[in-house]
Amino acid sequence: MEWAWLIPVFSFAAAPLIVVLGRVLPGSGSFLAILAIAAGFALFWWVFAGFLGAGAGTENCLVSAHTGTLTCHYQMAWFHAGLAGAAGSVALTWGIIVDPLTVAMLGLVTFVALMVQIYSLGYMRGDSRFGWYYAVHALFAAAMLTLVLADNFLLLYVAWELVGICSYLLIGFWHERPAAKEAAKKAFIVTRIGDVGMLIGILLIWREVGSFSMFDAFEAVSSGAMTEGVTTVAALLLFLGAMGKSAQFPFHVWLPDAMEGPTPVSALIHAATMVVAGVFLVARVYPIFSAYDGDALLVVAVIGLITALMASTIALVSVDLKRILAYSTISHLGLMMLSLGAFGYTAAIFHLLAHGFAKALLFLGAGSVMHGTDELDIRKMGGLRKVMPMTAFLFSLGALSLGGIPILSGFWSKDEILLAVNDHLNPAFIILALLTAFLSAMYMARAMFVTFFGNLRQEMEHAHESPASMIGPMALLGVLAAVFGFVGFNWPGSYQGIGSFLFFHEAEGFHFNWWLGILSMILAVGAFVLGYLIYIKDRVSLEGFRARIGGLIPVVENKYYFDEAYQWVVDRVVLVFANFIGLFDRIVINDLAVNGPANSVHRLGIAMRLHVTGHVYSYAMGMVLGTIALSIFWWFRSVS
Amino acid sequence: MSWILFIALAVLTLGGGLGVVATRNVVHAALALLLSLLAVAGIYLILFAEFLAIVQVLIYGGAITIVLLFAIMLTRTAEYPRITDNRQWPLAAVASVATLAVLAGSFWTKAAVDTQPHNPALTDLANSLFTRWAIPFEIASLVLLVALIGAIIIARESEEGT
Amino acid sequence: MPGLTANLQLLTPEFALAGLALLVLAVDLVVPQNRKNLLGWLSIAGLLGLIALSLKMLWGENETLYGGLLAVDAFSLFFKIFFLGLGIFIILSSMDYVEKNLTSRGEFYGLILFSILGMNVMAQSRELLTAYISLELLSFCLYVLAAYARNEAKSNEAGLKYIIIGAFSSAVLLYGVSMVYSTLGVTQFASISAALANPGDVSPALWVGMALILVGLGFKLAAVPFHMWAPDVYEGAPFPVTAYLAIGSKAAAFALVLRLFAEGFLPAVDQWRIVVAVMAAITMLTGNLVALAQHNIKRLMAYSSVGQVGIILTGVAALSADSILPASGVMLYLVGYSLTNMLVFAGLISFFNMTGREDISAFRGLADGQPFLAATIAIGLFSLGGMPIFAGFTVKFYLFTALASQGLLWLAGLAIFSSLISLYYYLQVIRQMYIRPVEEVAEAIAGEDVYVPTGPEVSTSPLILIVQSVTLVGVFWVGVYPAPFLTVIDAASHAILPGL
Amino acid sequence: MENFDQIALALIIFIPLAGAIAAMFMPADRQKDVWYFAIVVAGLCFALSLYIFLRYDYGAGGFQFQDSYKWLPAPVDINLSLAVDGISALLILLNGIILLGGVLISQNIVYRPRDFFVLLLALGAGVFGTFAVRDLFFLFFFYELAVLPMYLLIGVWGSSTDFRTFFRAKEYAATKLFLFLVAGSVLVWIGILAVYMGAAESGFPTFSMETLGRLAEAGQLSEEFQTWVFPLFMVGFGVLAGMWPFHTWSPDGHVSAPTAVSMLHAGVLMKLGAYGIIRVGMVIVPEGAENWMPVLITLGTVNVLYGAVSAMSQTDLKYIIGYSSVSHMGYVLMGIATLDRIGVGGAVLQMFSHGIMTALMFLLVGAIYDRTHTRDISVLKGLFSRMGVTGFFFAIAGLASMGLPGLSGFIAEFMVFTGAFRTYLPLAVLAVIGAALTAVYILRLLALTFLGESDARWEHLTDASPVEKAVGGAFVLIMIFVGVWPEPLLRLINVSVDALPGV
Amino acid sequence: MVDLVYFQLLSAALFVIGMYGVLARRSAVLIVMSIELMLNAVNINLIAAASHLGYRSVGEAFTNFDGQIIAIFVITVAAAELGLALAIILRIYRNRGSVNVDEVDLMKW
Repeated sequence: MEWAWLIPVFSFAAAPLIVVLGRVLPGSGSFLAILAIAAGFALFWWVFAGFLGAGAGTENCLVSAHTGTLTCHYQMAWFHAGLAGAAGSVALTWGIIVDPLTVAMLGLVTFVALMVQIYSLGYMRGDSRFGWYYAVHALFAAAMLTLVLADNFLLLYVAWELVGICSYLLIGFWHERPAAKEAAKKAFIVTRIGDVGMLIGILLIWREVGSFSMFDAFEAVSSGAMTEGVTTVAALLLFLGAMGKSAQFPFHVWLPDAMEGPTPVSALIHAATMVVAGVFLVARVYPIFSAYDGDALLVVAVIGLITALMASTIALVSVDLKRILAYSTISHLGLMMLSLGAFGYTAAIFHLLAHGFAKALLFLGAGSVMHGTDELDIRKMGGLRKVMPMTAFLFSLGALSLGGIPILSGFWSKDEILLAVNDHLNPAFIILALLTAFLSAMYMARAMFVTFFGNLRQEMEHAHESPASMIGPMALLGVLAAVFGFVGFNWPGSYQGIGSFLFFHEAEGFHFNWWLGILSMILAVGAFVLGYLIYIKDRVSLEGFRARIGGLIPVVENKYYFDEAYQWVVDRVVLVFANFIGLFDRIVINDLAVNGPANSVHRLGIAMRLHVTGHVYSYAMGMVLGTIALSIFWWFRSVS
Repeated sequence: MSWILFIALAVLTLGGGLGVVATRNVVHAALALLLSLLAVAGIYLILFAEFLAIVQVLIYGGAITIVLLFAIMLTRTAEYPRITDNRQWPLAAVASVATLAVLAGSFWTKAAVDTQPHNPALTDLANSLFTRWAIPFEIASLVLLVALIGAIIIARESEEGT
Repeated sequence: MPGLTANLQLLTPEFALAGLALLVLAVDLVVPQNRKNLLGWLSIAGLLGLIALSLKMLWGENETLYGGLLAVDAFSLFFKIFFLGLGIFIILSSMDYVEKNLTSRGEFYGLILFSILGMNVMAQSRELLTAYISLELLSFCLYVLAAYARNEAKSNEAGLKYIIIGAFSSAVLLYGVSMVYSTLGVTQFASISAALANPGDVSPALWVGMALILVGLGFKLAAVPFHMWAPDVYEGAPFPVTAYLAIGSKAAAFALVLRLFAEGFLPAVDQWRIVVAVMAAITMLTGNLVALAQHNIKRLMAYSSVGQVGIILTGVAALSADSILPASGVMLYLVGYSLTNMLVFAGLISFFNMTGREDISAFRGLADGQPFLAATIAIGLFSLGGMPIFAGFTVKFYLFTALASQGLLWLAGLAIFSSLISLYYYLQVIRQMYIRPVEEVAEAIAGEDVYVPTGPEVSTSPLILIVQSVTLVGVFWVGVYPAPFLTVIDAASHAILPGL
Repeated sequence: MENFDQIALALIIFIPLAGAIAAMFMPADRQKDVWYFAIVVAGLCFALSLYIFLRYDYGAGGFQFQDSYKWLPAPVDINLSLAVDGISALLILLNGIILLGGVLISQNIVYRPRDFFVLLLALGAGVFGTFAVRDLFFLFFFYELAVLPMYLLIGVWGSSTDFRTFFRAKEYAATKLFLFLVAGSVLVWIGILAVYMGAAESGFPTFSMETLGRLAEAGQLSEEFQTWVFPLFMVGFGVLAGMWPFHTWSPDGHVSAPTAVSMLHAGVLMKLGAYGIIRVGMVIVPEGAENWMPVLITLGTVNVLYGAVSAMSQTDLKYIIGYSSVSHMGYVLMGIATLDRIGVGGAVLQMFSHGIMTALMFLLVGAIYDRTHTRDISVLKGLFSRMGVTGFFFAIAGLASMGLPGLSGFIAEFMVFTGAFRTYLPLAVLAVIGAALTAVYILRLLALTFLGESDARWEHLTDASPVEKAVGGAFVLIMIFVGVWPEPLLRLINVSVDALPGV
Repeated sequence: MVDLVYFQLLSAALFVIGMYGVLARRSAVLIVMSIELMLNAVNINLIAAASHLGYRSVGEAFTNFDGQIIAIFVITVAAAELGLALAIILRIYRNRGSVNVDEVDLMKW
């Protein structure tokens, strides 16, 4: 288990090797990345097994007082800020935590990354920057794994930024396309805004605690060394970072645009791993969020709910397959936040995992579609199941799972969230949450039916099924999307459900609220049936509905004008201000404040030269006046 | 007695001086200068500095005035009448009065009173000049030499190649 | 009078110098027109001999001659060597110029030698009349030298302005001397000092007299407001004479000022410090500000030297009875300033010999055509601006340290600030020489458009090269390791400040 | 070895100086020979600087490699005392690296190459000297010596820039830079004299920084005195550090300077200012420093924000980097002003980090300019496809500049923030926000210049030359090394920062 | 007896008159004459002081008449100065046909 740190190191090592040796290695060195992550995946199992076998007595492990779970902690000196041992200095460490949350995330990340990288072998074949793609992929995997392992805020932040930059690089992978270039920039800058908040939060905690260790921070919170106000502010600042990475309202705008990157990237980074980092962060520092009755958590819940609702409505009207999935991702991330906000720690992580597998599958499916058809506009698709049956099957599986069709994993995890919301929050939340669940089933149904069912269009007949290197990973993910939900149950015997493994403070068994379960089931199934009727059979017409809410449709189709608003701020405020400062620097500071005095001195010189008139008697006059002044001055100086 | 003499000579001295700076005719100015210089020689006599008085008459009254008159004649032009005073003369007058005030004031503030004029013997003077003041004396002679050479270099007609 | 002529042999260098000058004038009569350079070489040989003689005879002497008229001490020895050396440099750098541009070439060297004699005696004199008469010897030589190019209107004008203002100022100076004499009855510095020991009893006439003496010296120094002749005379005078005026006459005046203030006026330092300080401040600001607006290199150097004089005057203002720092600072500054100015002027003279031009824009592109010449001028100007590794920096630092040690920080600040201003116009010259538009650089690289002097000479003459090389080494030496100079200078300071 | 340690500092000043003098006597037209010679000299300097850096015993701390030469006897009593602490050792290393880099990439100087290298080496000597001396006179001497060559280097070998709205002649930039820096040194000089005066009043007229430091420690310099002297140092050195509102020489100067000079200038020279504030301001007038730090940190914060916002509106590559230097030097000033051991340490690390980073950027801009003859980012497009390595290096430098973890800038900025959070919370928050602004202009620059479809005009472009690749690659490696494992640098910094009074 | 101070006042007055001449006249010859007046003022002062102060010598073995000696030097120098100045004036007159200092302003500023 103490070797868990090796998991990211494999990939860290792979990245520069690919960059440097890419040109001489077969396959541009892609196998290095895959080997690295495969080794990581293998090691994950070993770590997992070790962790299951460990107990409070194991060296470096203890049952944390702050989370209630078994936590193993390993660290190594990194650098000293300030002289070691002197007051006010701090030693930074490379440190890892192995606890259930980390283990779960390790599994998710290594597995999905492995799948996606294998998939990419087929998808990215022939790209001119194939090696670079894998290098960044490897770097991303490494950073993401570091992120989930980090035991201190600084290391976490380091990894946090690194995944951000990898995201930037991969979104802008095809930077020749202006859209990709812009999307990459936007993604980075928007998330960066959140990161600033997070960094401020981290530094605020440091100011209070004098350490970057999460454990010290938890200790300070629980001991009351960090007062309620500071704790809440710090939590909210950290949440800003989480909002940026997890594309929460109002920072969600970057994620749909991020679909300009290669689709496997979307699957890995913008569906399964990086975007859930925000959720992970909140879960990781849950002791801070939940302290003092969780004032901060209410904000988390509200933001999560708004995000979930808003994104699901946009997903309903979007016509780009990947964008539908992107908004779906935003919506589900909102749900996870909502769950965390509702003290549904276990549910949130459970959903995180389930959603991760399913959404990765969906994206890979979309990638497969794109690979086969070079098209992403669902209006131009239909009946693709006839030409790409495996893709259709697997995509549908994922869609149904995320839509919440019972016994597929999405159903169980979503149900847990609804339960937590029902138990801990105002009834208004549960109603809106159920609405979101319905909408999410609805847009999944739309995406699935419109794309794969119905009549195959003429222009799509040439489409072909993807190669095995793509289908294989999808199939594996499909299996998980289908059955992963079962890990949530109490199985007869010693296994008490995922709640016994992943929990905050107290282990929870598997609950199932029958009325809620049935209600959500009805909503999900109903949504799919409705979708079938609308999009395939044309039995139900939306015209009437559209007419009634007519005014809202363009608003939703335009994504609530967020992009426009931001663009306005950038163009009219930021750039105008920047230009103003630029001009100010040149005109006021340079021309007036610097050249001005210089020119004045010069002009003074030109004016003063006039005193040398060229007439000898005026020279004499100067001397006489000087003489008088000097005599009087000297004389009176001697008197006083 | 000495007061009467003093006042008379002072009037002549200053009158001559004013003549130099005020007259429009340059030859008159030279004559006024001569008057003033001779009156100064008289002053020296009141002070019992006979040797100096003689020197004054010989050098100033003789040599210098003659040189000046030569110069005036050599440079005699029609312009003399119109180049008397320049534009800054009012300011010059003010400055001069101010200077006078400063100088006179400084003399007057702590004036030595009841002092008796005294005359050194000419031999003492000569003795001192050629022993104690030998070096300045020799340098003064070099000054004269330099002035001589300079005047020649500058004033002589240019012959190309010399 | 016993003892008056006892140590007359201590004045051998002066007598020898006068003899040398007369010899040169005499030999001039027999030397053919085209060989007048021989006189220059004769003068140089004589001066070298005199340096050796002075060092041998006078090292370590500390005597007063003629009842307090002349001093033979480390101070006068220091300046003696200084002036003799300067004479060599001036003669070396003027020989080509004289041959080309002047008539009456033989007398030129004679006059230079006489003026050196004047300067030497100025540095030695301990009495007002001796000081005055030697000052006149120097001045007369300079009047003649300034007007030497007698067929050039500018030179005539320079001579006229110089002699009128010079005579006027010497009248003022003499009136000051007469006031001092009429108050105290003596003119020895030491007696003035004794009388000032009790400043309360002193008649105002003495103060005014001292002020008038300062006016006369201020004229010699070209301190504001007695400086206005300087730019005109510098511009009109033949080029080597300009150099001589900028260096020699200033240094000599400062030698006199230093001794007069240190040996004569020092007890009343509290009375005049502020006066001199204000004069210094006005001088350096005026000089440097007006220099900004100049287009003629000689006028620029004139105003620059006015500015430099202001800075040196700060050292005089800081003279103190309990520290030799200010006096040493002034002397070190004079050394650095003279070496640097000599370096610059040697370059400028050489440039003038090549092109016959003295407007600053004529220097355009010089660095490409005459790299060494441009480099020496640039180094000199940077040094004048007070940049390090060159003499200018070190001597300024030393002088300002002296100011700070006397609590005159404000004056030091002002001086530093005015050096900043001066840097600007020095840069303008350097810019003309070095900086060319990008397109021209491209042409220069391509081998086209290389600067070619338009005048008769195309390269620096060996004579000036000697001056440049020696002063260049000196500029670096003072800039990097002034300690040997300071040993001598400190001894000189001790000579005029015997209480330390 | 002991003996060699003694003269190591003297050597590192003397070698480039002697090199400069020797180069003067080389034939003017043998461009390659001069270049090789300069490489040898710079290489020696680099080796020495590395030696000093590695030999510095961080366990012992304090001033090492001590050596002293009599220069002037009493009463002024100036000695050329040499010694380095960790901060100086680090900055000497920085100068060694950048000097070598700058010389290496100057192979295409064909106009008066000899003079160029003479001046460049003299500049290097000045910088080495400033970092190595322990006497105010020599500190100032070398400080000015480092400034002196800049005028000619920029004026003669620089380039004028014609913008659509205004024109910047190189002589304007050179003159402004030079006069500005000398104006700053005017204040420093007055400050030095004031300190001398103050020390003289306490009976110890000296320029020895060690003695002065002890005097300050013993309370011999009154607080009132220190309070009016410190701003002289703060503003005087601050000018060279690009402190707002005295920064305006810096972008113009960078823009006009030839590549190697930009590198040295932004990379090392601006650090002299910050170093001066630490070494002179904080040590000799510590109480004054304490009283003035709120002002300094405010100005530093303004620097950060103002530089970043100004950079956003620029269209010239070098102007962007120039303003980014202004912004980054703001962190240095802030770090110093925290008077916190982490903050000051961060400031020193930032000096190193920014030095390498900005030198790399200027190197790359120079490479681009050499090939395209423009630096206008609205004209340059899609260079990445033609100049992959250049773009890659530029991206790394840009990322370092925006404080991306894993690169040196992050650790430094992070430490500055850490220190500032403890002392000046609101300003620290503003500075963190300023760090985000960096991302805006860097990404804008990268997007416009490197990304996107390649312009047909740039078809013929070649990628970085082997030398440029080597130097750039080395700089990149240094940035990554420091970003990942800063401890080798920090342990020198920590021990020396700890010894500063007031921290 | 006339006290020393009255001679001093006389000399001051003459000095100032000469000074006015230098300041106000335009002819170079007249300016030179004015300077001669100033030098005479100096001499009056010196000789008056020498005569009156003869008995008050400061620590000297012999009677103090240095003033007279100085005056001799002054007269010498004055004569030399006059000669040289007039030579220059003549030269200018020859080259330019004028002795008006107003017109001798080729160089200014």
